[in-house]
Amino acid sequence: MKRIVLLPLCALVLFLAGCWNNRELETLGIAVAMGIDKIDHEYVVTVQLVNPSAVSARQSDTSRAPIVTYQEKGKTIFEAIRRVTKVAPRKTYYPHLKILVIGEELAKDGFAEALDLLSRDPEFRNDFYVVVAKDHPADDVLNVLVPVEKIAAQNMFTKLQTSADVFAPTLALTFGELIKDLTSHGKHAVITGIQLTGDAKEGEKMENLQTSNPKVRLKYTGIAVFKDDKLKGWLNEKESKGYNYIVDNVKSTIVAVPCIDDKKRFLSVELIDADTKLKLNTMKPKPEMSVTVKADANIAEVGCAIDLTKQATVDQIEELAEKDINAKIRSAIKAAQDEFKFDFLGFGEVMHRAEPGYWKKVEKKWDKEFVDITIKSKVTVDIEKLGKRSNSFINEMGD
Amino acid sequence: MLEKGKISVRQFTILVALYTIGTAILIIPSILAAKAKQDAWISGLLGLAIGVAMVIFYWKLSERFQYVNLIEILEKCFGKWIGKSVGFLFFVCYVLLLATFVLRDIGDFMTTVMMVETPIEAIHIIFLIIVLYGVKLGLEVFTRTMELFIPWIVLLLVALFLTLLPQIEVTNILPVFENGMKPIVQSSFSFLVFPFLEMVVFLMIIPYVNRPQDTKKAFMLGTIMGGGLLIFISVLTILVVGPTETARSIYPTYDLTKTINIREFFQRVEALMALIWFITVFVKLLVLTYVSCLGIAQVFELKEYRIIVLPIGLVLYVLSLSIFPSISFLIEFTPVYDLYAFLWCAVFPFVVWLVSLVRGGERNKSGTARTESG
Amino acid sequence: MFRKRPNKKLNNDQAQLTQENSTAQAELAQQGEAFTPELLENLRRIKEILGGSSDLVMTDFILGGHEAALLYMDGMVDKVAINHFFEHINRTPEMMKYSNFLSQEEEGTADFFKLLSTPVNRLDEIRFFREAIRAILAGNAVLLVNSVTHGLVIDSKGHKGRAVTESSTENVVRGPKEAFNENGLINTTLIRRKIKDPRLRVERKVIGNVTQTSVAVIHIHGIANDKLVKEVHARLDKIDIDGILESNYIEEFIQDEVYTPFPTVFNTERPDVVAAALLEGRIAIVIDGTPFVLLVPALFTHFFQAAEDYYQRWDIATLLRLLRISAFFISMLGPAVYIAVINFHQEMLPTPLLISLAAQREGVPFPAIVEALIMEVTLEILREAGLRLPKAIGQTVSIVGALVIGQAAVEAGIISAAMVIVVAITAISNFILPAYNMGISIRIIRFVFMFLAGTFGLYGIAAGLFALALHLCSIRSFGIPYMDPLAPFVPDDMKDTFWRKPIFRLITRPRLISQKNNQRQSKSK
Amino acid sequence: MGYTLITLLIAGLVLLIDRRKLKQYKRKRENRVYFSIFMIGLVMLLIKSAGIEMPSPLNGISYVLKPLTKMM
Repeated sequence: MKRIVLLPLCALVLFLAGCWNNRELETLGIAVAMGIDKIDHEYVVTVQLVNPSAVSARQSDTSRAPIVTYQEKGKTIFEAIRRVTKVAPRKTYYPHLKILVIGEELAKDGFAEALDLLSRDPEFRNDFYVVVAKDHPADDVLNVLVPVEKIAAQNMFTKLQTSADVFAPTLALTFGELIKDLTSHGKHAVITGIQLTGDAKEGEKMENLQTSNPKVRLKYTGIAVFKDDKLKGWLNEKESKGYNYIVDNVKSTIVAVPCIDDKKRFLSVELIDADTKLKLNTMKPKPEMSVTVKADANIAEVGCAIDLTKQATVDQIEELAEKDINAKIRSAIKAAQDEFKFDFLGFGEVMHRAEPGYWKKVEKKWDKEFVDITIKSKVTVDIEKLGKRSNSFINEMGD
Repeated sequence: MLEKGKISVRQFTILVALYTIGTAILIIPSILAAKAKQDAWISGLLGLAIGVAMVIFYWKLSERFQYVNLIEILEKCFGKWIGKSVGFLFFVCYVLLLATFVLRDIGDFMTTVMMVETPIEAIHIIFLIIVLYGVKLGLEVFTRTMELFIPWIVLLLVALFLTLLPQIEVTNILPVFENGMKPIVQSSFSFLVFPFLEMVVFLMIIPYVNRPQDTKKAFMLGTIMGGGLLIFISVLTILVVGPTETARSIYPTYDLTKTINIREFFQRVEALMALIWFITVFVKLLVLTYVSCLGIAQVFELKEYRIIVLPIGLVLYVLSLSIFPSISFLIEFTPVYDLYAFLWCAVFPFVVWLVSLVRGGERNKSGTARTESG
Repeated sequence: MFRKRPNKKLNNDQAQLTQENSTAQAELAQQGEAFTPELLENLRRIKEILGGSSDLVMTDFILGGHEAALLYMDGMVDKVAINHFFEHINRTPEMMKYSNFLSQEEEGTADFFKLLSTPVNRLDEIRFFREAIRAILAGNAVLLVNSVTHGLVIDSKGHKGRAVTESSTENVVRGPKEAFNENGLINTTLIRRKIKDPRLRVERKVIGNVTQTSVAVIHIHGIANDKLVKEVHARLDKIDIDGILESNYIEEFIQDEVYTPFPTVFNTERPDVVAAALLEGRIAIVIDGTPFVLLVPALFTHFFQAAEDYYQRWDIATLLRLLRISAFFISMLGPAVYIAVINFHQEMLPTPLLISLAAQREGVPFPAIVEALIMEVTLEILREAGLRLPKAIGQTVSIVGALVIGQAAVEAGIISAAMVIVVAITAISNFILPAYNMGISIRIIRFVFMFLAGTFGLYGIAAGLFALALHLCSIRSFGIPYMDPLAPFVPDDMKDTFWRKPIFRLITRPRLISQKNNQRQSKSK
Repeated sequence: MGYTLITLLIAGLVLLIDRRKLKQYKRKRENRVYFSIFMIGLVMLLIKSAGIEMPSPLNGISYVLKPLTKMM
């Protein structure tokens, strides 16, 4: 009988003692975005916390800001993060981190040392996006209040995802992928940049939430190129797109091509699916590599009078689109080989897989080798559908 | 006989398969990828092949002695006293030690990635209580329980595979044979030692299968199923996470499940997936604890093994807390351990085999009548 | 962890009890004596044994020139049968011929029997007081004649009972509606009406020193495993108790394992369920005085099979089975998983859900586990209250109570809305299970899991599940592993567990239960 | 201190659970083996709970086998 009494007793003891990992929901400060800057050899960490009662769908309290940011300094990231607890009302909780913003200054100095904590600590996952703040420190970016998606980080997260999916000059790069790039010898890292328009101070105010045309906005611009972990420069939109074509990151995008007869008017071709293959063509006498893009497309918009019912027209459009894409790819390759003079396009990995023996010899000095390699590019675009009209109504309008 | 229960051949297969997967599933990708990198699958297959050969050897050893258990084999080989002492050493220095490692593995895992603030003691106590309860219930009951677990493991693994399918990057396992054979062989040795040589403990369980002569196929099948699964998981990890990250990760499979993300909806399920290795680690620890209790009880000729389950659990608990100070110690110790395990699991049975060959010659002369009394 | 029940100790207690009661012993001794030739003495003795009970009726009359008396218990006999008996002796002119049947006793008695037996119900000859008392108490009438040391028992049992009505605990949409009632005889008849086979065996025994309850063990000879039948009899014979009022009295005596929350004996009030079980080779125990019939062995999967599974098409039945099994898990783990996730593994939640839950928890003063306990206990109270109250009020109380209290608690900020949802789903899932006693087991286990989850999160739940699995595999029902056919895995018997194959595919009987005569139907192409 | 208490509690619990089994085997070999293993466990547990670092058996193994490992 004694045992029957004893078992629940033990359970009770365990229960009373065991609250080690027990964290009640309302005691968590849910961190959704984090920014890292470096000022005078000290890291400055900015953490964006959600204010649940201001965000929740049912009993949302619109008078309060949906997000709060806290900032602290420290010799290491962890020290800074722990210092945040001094100012934050609740213990910050990181698994729901959506986005990590790296300040431009830190990016120029090299940010690798700052990232170890994020890959080591079990509280951090590796599926949040990483972006670089262009022309601003990271904390300015995190302080902006944005409409529609109340949580700024969620806004940035979704925006990056959609633009990467349907427009393609940006790059939705998760932390895990970034680490993979940083450790690869055959590819240098690139990170999308985020930029602030307007006055950073204005963005912190609730008014920014209450207008239909907010004065301060966040927008993604171009791609930052890193050598190892140091920011070396920015790609413009054309090069960024070219980069995405090369690394097979394009899911869907728009190619605007000039009308065949009328160079001033344009028509849009919507790429539905683009598939890129990087290949090593030959090793002798010199290594030669190639980029092959195969894309399926639809006609999305026609801004001039052309006869779409003729196969020849479509062929011409295909050719123009191919040319346009090719130009972008060339510009990206040119940027890599001539401007930056190192390989952020991943040709090194192709070489690694194709010629492991040769790779062993050049691994250490690949960037030098890369500059002299001939890279061919070939693009094929197949236009299959015209949307729900054949010729545009523009054709019928008298001149 | 200390154990009166009998298990079926099918249950034996399941036991072997789950035992192979246990704990290994958590860390094997990083062990395989550490040296062999993207060629992990080759060293995996190599390790599996040698592993199956070893398993057949263990079975032959058991067959040679008419399927009596390990202690009786040793007694027949070396005589009563030497046999018993060697057996005692084997159970204390190898099986019990292995059990402490397994227990510590689950504790370390929990306190490293899932419940950081929980004291490791609490984790160990909870796990041990259930394991000891299982050991007390006996072989028959806990093998039946294993059968209950199988569908869950299959379900979770299929879910794991399907959800990771979109993230596979085939280029991750290229190029093949980049660094030649040497690292592949080195990795496969670790792989051989880690799950396959540990099969030696089944020498204590084969006697309790209802048709021991049929266990050869079951033993091999279980090993191949378990080993195949480990290779599959390793390849999957390398395909999704990449060889370098896999090698650097302490719990690569957990990292693997962390990457599951289907349309932002089905994600963050690693805690559920952790159930797979809870189950397999549970099975492994159960078998090891059971075997050490049975072995020690037999060495001392006790009437039943159940009586010493709790004190052995106590020893296990203390040892598991003080066996090594940190993970770094463990990582450094691994090559030594490989050798140590190799001595116990490969060299030791081989010596037994040799001795039995020498003595077996005599036995044949004196006729079959003496075989039973040995 | 769970000890076998201390059978011996219980029996000792019983023996002690009877020893103390020495007067009762003396009476018992008296009951063992044979009738005397003196009618008056016999009547006096019977009256004495029955303590002059006022419901004992003694009718004096002259039979063949001798004083005779008919004894019966008022209210327990069928008056029609008694009247019939009197009419019969009055109407028989031959009666006079036998006026001196007592002179040659042996022969005479035989004739006496012949004479009386023709039109009346079954007659038994008795010699001892004990037999007379038992007969009277069972509702029969006893005929005693002066200077005859034999008595006659006239079967006149018949008291008002409930008619065969619709089942109140196991309803079906399609299927037979009749249910057992309190009369054991009718119950066995209901079963025999379904199985018209000479191999259906009904063995009666009387259990209960005081209540003298009649218990019938029913099996189909040749289908049920003989060893199992013997085992059932052996366990029933071991029972030594004063009274059996309900089948649970027997259930607790014959179950294999006492320290387990899981039922190892099945009970039902539907004859069709019993018939189906008998056809599978199981054994039924019908107890007089209760509509609930016991079925053994009862395995884990049996508690998820409803009668209607076999009266609906197989695909529907399969779907319902799966639904039931998921409901089983929800009901057992629902609040536990919720607690584990929101207290330990917040990272598992999608961000918007996490934020919404956090906003709801804002201002709730209790930790989640306490919150869950409050809600669960309230719910259990409401449920019990609903059961005990008259039907019409009962339902209102539970619904109104749940709604009003839930709503008010959320409004007052004591409980978060999500917790109300979780607890409500858990409770409803519990109702889906066809077996009420399994539902209770789950309710008990649910609380254990809640504690585990509150202490160790999902790790605690996993540990609890392992212990549960070990425990489930360790118990047996009449020697058959409880988890059969899942563990040990019998692939052929999976046809009627998680899914139900079409009936023409259910060719064999469960292997471990009926070990011979395994074929149920010929294998049609 | 609290740690030592918990240790003793665990040990007591073990004894309590095994009480019946131990009574069953009065002063036999079973009891001797039981208590020797139990004492080893208890002593180690007490040492550990007192905060004294125990030498890990692995160090011994390392010491013996390290040279061999290097050779391989």
